[in-house]
Amino acid sequence: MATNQHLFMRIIGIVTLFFLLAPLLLIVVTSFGSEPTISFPIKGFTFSWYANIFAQDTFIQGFITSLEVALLASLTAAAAALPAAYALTRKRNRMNRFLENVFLAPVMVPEVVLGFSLYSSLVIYAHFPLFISLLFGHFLICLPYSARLIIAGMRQFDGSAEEAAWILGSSRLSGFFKILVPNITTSILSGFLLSFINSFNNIPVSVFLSGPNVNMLPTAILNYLQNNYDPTVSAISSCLMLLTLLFMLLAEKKLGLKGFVS
Amino acid sequence: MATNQHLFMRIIGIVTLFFLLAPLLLIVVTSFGSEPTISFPIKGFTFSWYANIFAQDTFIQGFITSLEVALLASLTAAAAALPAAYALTRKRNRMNRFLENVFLAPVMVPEVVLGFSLYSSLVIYAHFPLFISLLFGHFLICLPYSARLIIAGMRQFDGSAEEAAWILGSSRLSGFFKILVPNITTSILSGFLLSFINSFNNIPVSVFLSGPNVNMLPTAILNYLQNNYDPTVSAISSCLMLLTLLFMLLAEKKLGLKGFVS
Amino acid sequence: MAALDVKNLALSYDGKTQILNDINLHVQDGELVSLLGPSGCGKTTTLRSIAGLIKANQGQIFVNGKDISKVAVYKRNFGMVFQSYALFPHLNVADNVAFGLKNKHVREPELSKKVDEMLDMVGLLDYKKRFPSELSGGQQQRVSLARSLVTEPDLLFLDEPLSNLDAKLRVEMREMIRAIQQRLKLTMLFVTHDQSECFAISDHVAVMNRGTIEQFDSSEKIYHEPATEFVARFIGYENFFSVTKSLDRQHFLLKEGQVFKAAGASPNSSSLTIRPENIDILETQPDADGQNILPGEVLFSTYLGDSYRYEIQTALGTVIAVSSSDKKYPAGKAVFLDFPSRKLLGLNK
Amino acid sequence: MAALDVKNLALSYDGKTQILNDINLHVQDGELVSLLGPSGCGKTTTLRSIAGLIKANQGQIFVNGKDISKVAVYKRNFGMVFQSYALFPHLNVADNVAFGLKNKHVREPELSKKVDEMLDMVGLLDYKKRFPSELSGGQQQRVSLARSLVTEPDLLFLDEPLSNLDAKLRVEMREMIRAIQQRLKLTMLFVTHDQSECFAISDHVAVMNRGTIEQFDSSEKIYHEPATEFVARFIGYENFFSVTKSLDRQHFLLKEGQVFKAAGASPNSSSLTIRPENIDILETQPDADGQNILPGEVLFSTYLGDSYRYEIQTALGTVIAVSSSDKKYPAGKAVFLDFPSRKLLGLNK
Amino acid sequence: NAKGSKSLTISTFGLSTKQMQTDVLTPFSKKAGVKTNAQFGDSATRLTQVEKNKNSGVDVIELSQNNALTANKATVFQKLDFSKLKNFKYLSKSQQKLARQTNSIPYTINSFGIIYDQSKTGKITNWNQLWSSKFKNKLAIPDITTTFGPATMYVAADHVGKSITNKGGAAAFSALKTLKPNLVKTYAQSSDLANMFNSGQISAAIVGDYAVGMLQASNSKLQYVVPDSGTYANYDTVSIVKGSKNLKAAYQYLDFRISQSVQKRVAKTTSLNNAPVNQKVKLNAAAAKNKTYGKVADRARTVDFNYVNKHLKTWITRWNSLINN
Ligand SMILES: Nc1ncnc2c1ncn2[C@@H]1O[C@H](COP(=O)(O)OP(=O)(O)OP(=O)(O)O)[C@@H](O)[C@H]1O
Ligand SMILES: Nc1ncnc2c1ncn2[C@@H]1O[C@H](COP(=O)(O)OP(=O)(O)OP(=O)(O)O)[C@@H](O)[C@H]1O
Ligand SMILES: [Mg+2]
Ligand SMILES: [Mg+2]
Repeated sequence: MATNQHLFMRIIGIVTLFFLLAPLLLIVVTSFGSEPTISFPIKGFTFSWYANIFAQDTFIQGFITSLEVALLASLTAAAAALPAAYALTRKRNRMNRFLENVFLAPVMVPEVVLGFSLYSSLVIYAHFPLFISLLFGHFLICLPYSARLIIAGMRQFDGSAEEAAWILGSSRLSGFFKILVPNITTSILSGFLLSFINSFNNIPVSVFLSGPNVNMLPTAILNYLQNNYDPTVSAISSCLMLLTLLFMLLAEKKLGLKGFVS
Repeated sequence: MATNQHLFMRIIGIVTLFFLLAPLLLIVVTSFGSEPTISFPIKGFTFSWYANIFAQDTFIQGFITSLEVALLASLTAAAAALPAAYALTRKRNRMNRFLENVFLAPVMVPEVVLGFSLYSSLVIYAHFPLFISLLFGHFLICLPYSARLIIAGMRQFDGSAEEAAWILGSSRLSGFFKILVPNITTSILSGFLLSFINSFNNIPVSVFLSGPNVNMLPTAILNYLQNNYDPTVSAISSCLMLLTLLFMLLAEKKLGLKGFVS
Repeated sequence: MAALDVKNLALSYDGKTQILNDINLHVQDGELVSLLGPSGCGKTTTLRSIAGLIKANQGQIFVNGKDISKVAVYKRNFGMVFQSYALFPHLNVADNVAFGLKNKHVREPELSKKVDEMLDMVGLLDYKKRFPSELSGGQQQRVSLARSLVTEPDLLFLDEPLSNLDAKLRVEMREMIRAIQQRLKLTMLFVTHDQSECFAISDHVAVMNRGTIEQFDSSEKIYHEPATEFVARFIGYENFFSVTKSLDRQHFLLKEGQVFKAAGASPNSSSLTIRPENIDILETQPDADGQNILPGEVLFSTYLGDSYRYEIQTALGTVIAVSSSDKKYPAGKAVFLDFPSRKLLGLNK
Repeated sequence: MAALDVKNLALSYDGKTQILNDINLHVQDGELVSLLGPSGCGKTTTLRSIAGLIKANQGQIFVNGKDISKVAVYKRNFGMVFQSYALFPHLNVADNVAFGLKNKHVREPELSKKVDEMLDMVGLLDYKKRFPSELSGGQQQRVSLARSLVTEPDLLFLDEPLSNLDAKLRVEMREMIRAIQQRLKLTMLFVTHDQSECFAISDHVAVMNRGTIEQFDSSEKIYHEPATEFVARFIGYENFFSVTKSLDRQHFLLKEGQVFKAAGASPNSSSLTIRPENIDILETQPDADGQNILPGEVLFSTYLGDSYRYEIQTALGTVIAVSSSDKKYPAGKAVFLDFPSRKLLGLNK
Repeated sequence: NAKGSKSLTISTFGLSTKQMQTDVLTPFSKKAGVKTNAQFGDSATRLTQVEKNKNSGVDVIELSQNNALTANKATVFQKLDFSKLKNFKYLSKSQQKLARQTNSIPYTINSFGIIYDQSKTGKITNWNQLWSSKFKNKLAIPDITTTFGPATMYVAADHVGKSITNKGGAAAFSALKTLKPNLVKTYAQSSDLANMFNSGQISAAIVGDYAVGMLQASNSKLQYVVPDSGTYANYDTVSIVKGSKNLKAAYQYLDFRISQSVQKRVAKTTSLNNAPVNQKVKLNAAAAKNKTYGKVADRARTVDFNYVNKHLKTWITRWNSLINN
């Protein structure tokens, strides 16, 4: 039923989308500008900023480290959030509702302070390796994202399918993985993506949890921007976008095959 | 059925919770330490760092600005995400799945670069007021969180209740607000909270979008930490935690009254 | 208040399998029409496409002569009981029922009065404050029914609205529905799989089969004169005998060689059929002319409460007969079956 | 393989309203027992608490004499058809049905063979690859049924497993269930609101009312000798006459002054009851002794397909009678009602 | 965190990581035959890390002058044996004094001046001009927490002709108060400045010389001047972290950093654009442009970071309440 109101919703959707895409487009466009400073509109056209990315060791190295950390942190966060969310949602009482909110709390602490506290307790006091501590910090900031999404997903899923699985001989654990998890993949994936991206972009937590050979991409870019503001940063952003796009298309192809409506 | 496996899940849940809470506790503890640098374990006990918070104008002012920006940005993001998510989820086709992923994309761009591009395009090129541009930047980083959660929530909600509402004389819009929205409040609230907290903590986007009267709390804390590392930052974090806790309890009391299981 | 015309409705969910195939229906103002048909034949789909919840690939729908395909669902003033209830999970029973009234701007105290009256009718007045998740299956179904009736829609679709109710309540509810329908002259489309319910309540019945309407007639006509073997089977004829040729206006030579007299069958009938409950089971051969009498042997019996159902081996194959439960014939018992000539129906499709 | 004993089961969802009240049940190995009762009386709750899906506040459950309250649900080897189907939305029909078999480590090719066989039995072999959301209501219900039967559980709970199927399919399915049950000697607890289904399939029937079992007996016993007015009403007795006193072993003085002869009623019966279909409607007063004959006037009739249902005004109040549809009496028509003495039942509760 | 004796970990600024790598670290690696690891980042953050974490693994650290002072006070640094540094003698007397005071070797010098758009402001030659009402809402100055923040306080005190060390810098604040109407922003990133010039938000700013090249590249109308009345210098220094497992290579690095060839190489604008401190290095006019070199270096006075650090905390607070409100 393409009523007017549906149209209205679509229009808001499209406007929102435009707002989202416009800055991205802007970044892509400026990455080709020939002037030595980012400017819009661009006057000339060049690929040289893309070449310059590869001259910046810290970008390449930072990208790898950031990717590693973000992947590991968001994966472990998703893995920890799943059972925790399950324990919380199976019974809906005051205690659980409260604990659920706790899952969100750590990020209410300014992340810089969190990073610094981890630095002074884990690295300095407990002599943990830096990389492990960094991972832990990112794990902590990822957890709420995964937990929230998974909790929301589990809430909405009708529990009787799980009951049916138990009766058909599935243990709690196997019912969990065979029935609940496949039905909330949207939530799990979204949680993973959100926490991945949050970790990948995060600066505050990593500020102190850095050291020799532990360079993160966003910090590297921030440093670079303090002294240069040529379009290299636009170029690297465009590359990341392209990467994301490719990844999304790939995932779409793989996951798109499953024909079910979740 | 308190089977062993359920116990196993609960244990993982509790361990996860412990990991989440330990750093928080650490911060609270260190905020009372009498030494002039954050250290753990603490040797003496003092309240003076709490007093010092109020001597730091940038903290107070930054808190207000950050709160304002985070509130406005996450509210507008939730408001924009709702119809957009709706437009996307009502039909489940390739195009919509793709667009859905686009909603996540902007944050794949290093947020520093996003902030910088907004600065050079909005503030410099288009002469937008700084505060508006800052808000827009934060809106952009909030949007994916709200959108993802709301999309996940809408996916899980059985559409037939909405159909029933239409047949009972609700327009699309009114069915949307009276049926769909109340049933996905968990998702909407979670999305709002996540984006609020993400915005409240964000540094990269605001780095360039700052100005004479625009100070953000995390930046202020970071600056402070570079010159002092006394427990004032722990103290302010503890205050924020307390505030969150109070807010949660209040919300719990208000919302807890609604006895429905969503 | 509403006459419904459905013209050449056709629909496919996936563009490949045709689910609805040229559906035509005419429901007069204030009439109750039932859709009857096997599971999966397209009843729900038909209702949903008339209501505007799914878009048909073809065809038109007229209400009072006006094509409504451009009218938004919410402006149609229809009602519906969904097969899956589709209650609002976040609203309690009273609010679920009040929902449609509020949309029609009915105000307190009338609102509460109407809701309470309706809840009373479906026996759920004490459950006003409960949420759907705290109700039993049948209670949920009644909420759904109450919710659709209370708004007194021009056109009401009921998709198996009584399937989860016990026999007594079913009768009560169907009588309530019928009474409201007749009092307010509502037009209704009713889907049910319970035939006594269907015949008790309907002015006309449409029997569906694989997305087409096989027969659309008054209840009596459908019951007594099914047009096709499909319809006959569906409404309870279980014994079918192929006719080799008709001997005269009333006598038919069967494939197996027997001759049956069928009083009302047309001469070009290709088969004869009879309901199990219309076959009389006799213990001894009657003295009469012996016409339409067949010896047989009881194979198997099932207790149905008020009757027994028998499978009986005869020269015409296995015959199903139902007889009152006053007497039970054991398996192996030799009996004689009497096929009353008035009850034997002729079919030619 | 499994005898079930339920002892003093009591349950409350909210700690206030008692939903189940001292439920006792004994189901023998290989027996099929039906739970019959009005909507909301606690049938589903009973099944769920026996299956271990909700914890009872009180009582014990024994399977083959062993208390199973400590046994995890998944180790009980039970089966269940949920009233709401509870299909796995992310699995197609075949995978839904295969789920339980896989848990029992049944391997290919046996797995596919069993699944296909079962799907064939419920008539859904062509729908193997469909997802639940792409099925009609009745098709979903059959998937749920197939899923529960295919694992051949020791104890199977069926919660209105046929409610969304048409009459013909219902009979087929219930015969299939009964056949499987008898072949494999499965123990089953069956919830239904369809009484002919209940009597056709059950060895014993438990009639529930507000969380208690009112009567637990063989089908025949329940049908012919309901113990209480509640049970009688529930299984279709609609006419109740208060007895003032019994005159002798067979004759009863009714409140309104009439004397009825009831052949089988006990002398201390406090009321007499009769099914509508057991009352004979006569157009003229019979010449016989006139015993149990009552004049009346037709108020209202309903067509039921094979019969008409009449409300008839008499000196004993409104009497409900059902008679075959061969002849229809118009409203206003004066008739005589014959209450066969053998069909009049005495109740003393 | 035991590093093999064949590697040296250097903690340094993250501004031009590529040039640092190619023009300093890699050549050093080759020359000394040790592997180098680098940590890049803010001076203050890195200081915090080495100060608090005895196991940071950092051997050599490059910091800003006042951070070096703080670090030395906190005994983070290895006490230097200057005799091991062949090139130490090529430093100026005041630089040698600074080195002895702080156990760190200054390896480059910066100073600050005024950058402005002459088409809008006319010629500027004097710090005091910034106080003119012509600049109302047209001026940006460094934030107190940045490298040249304290130096800006000095300039302010000079404006009212009083010593900064008088009454805890009261003079500077009174001067800042009169400057306030002119201020658009106190900036933390020099790239902000470029944007503000380009958007016409400002027409003049106080800026460190290291950012001038970049600013002029983005806006060819910009002029840079170091007023004749003088400027204030700020050094970047390199020190050995106490506990370094590889002292030999560390000393080698320090010496290498102030060697003539390296100082000349990194002075190029295409390199780190570091003004040399080694007095034997001679720059041509192009390379000397916008550097604290020659006459400018002669005019550069030092900031007393001992005094500054003692007062910085209260200054920041006063600064924020005065300017950022
Ligand atoms: N989750 C719940 N919370 C509170 N009350 C409930 C809940 N579930 C069911 N009830 C109540 O318990 C009673 C018994 O419910 P149950 O589902 O067992 O009935 P039932 O006999 O299966 O009925 P039906 O034939 O309608 O399915 C009902 O009155 C119902 O309202
Ligand atoms: N979303 C869908 N996608 C594909 N096929 C569908 C979908 N919904 C229903 N069908 C198919 O369309 C046919 C008609 O379905 P419909 O629900 O109209 O049947 P029905 O007559 O209501 O059956 P029942 O009595 O079992 O409810 C069925 O074969 C069903 O499998
Ligand atoms: Mg249907
Ligand atoms: Mg039930």
